[in-house]
Amino acid sequence: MAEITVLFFSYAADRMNGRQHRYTIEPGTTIGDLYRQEMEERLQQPVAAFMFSVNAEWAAPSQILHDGDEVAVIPPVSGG
Amino acid sequence: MAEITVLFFSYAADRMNGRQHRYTIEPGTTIGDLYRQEMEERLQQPVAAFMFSVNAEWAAPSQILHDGDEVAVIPPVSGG
Amino acid sequence: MDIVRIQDVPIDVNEGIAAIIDERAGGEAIFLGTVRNVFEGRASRGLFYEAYRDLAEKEMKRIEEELKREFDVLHVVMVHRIGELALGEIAVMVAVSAAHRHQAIRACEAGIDRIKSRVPIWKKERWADGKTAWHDDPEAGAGQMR
Amino acid sequence: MDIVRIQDVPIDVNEGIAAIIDERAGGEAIFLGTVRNVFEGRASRGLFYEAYRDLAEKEMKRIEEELKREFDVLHVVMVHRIGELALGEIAVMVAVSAAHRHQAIRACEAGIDRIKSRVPIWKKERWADGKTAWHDDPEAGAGQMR
Repeated sequence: MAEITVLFFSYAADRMNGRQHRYTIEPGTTIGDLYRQEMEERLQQPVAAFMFSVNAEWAAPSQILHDGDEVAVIPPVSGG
Repeated sequence: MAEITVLFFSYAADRMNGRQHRYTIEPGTTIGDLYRQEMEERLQQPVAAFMFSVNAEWAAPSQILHDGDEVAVIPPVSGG
Repeated sequence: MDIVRIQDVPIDVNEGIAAIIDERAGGEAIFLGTVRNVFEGRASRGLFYEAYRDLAEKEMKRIEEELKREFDVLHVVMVHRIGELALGEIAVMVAVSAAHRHQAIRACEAGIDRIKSRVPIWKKERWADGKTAWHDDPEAGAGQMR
Repeated sequence: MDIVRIQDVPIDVNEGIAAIIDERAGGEAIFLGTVRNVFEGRASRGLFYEAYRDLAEKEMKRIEEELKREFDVLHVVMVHRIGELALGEIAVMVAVSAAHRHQAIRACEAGIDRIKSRVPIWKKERWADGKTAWHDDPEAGAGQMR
């Protein structure tokens, strides 16, 4: 089992009722797996609606997570 | 007869040995006439090499000059 | 000098200009993004910005390197502010210097375009009627936000 | 506020920015033209600018009106300095504000392009070897000046 942290921003943080959650995952779990298991229902959008990062670097939904990883769920950006 | 003032700028002032000359002209004289009579030899370029203004407004070489007019001989601009 | 930074204090345009001025440069282009009093036809009283700071600064640094490579610019400044901003306040500054003006202007425009499309920063509109909504929130309603 | 001016004192960028900032504006674009230490491959130590001030300010005013009409900008600042300028000093500032960034950037670029092509201002290069030459002087030599 692995412990990971997920950061939420913008409206994703509102819907998840928090800017940071911790999850315990099975070995081999991908970002996409975690999203579908823990977030899709509350965020009400498919995985393709978001970008993701792991340890502050862009990551594909197919990336496998490891103990200690910090994942971010990144809605469409709107800076500027 | 009419008295007019001509302003020179940039390298035209250098070639004319001054930034301002006064000329006495015949009635009906155009900018182009004056240029060919008084300036072409020293400026060593045809009338088409310059823009002109009369009383601080753009003017064509065909414009007829009148007593008191202030003409400017305007080389290619290079501001900025 | 180059500056790439997310900050929560007001943006100092003079800092940006001082950083890019260079005797080799013939042109400096500066873009400031400021808080508008209207968005999509609806009155606003300000914006709240948040960023994923670590990734945002990393991505801005990548954009800086792209601008230097693609547009042959001498210096690049990119500063984005976060937190509560009032109307008219500067949210973002992009400033570049180059030998020639079109390089500088093209690079500056590419800089703000890439910040807006790639850097993890989000804005929440504070509408004049007291409501708030994140930009691009699908639940904010198609008529209110794009 | 709009500013159109030829002046012989240093250009104050903050004056320009203060003039264009507006709560209706989402973008401000500023261009600064500065004195380069090289021109066409030859080392320079500065520039001397002269203007036909009456006509120059009139033409800049016309450009200001064109920018407002063509690009829907809110405010326009165009200031050109004349006299002796040292390396790195600002010779010209164009600053515009608009609702959207691309309008502001396009208008700013059109502003400096039109100043350079139409406003009766001339520059003389002070070469590092002590010689001087007006830009575009046909006698300055094709290899030295365009």
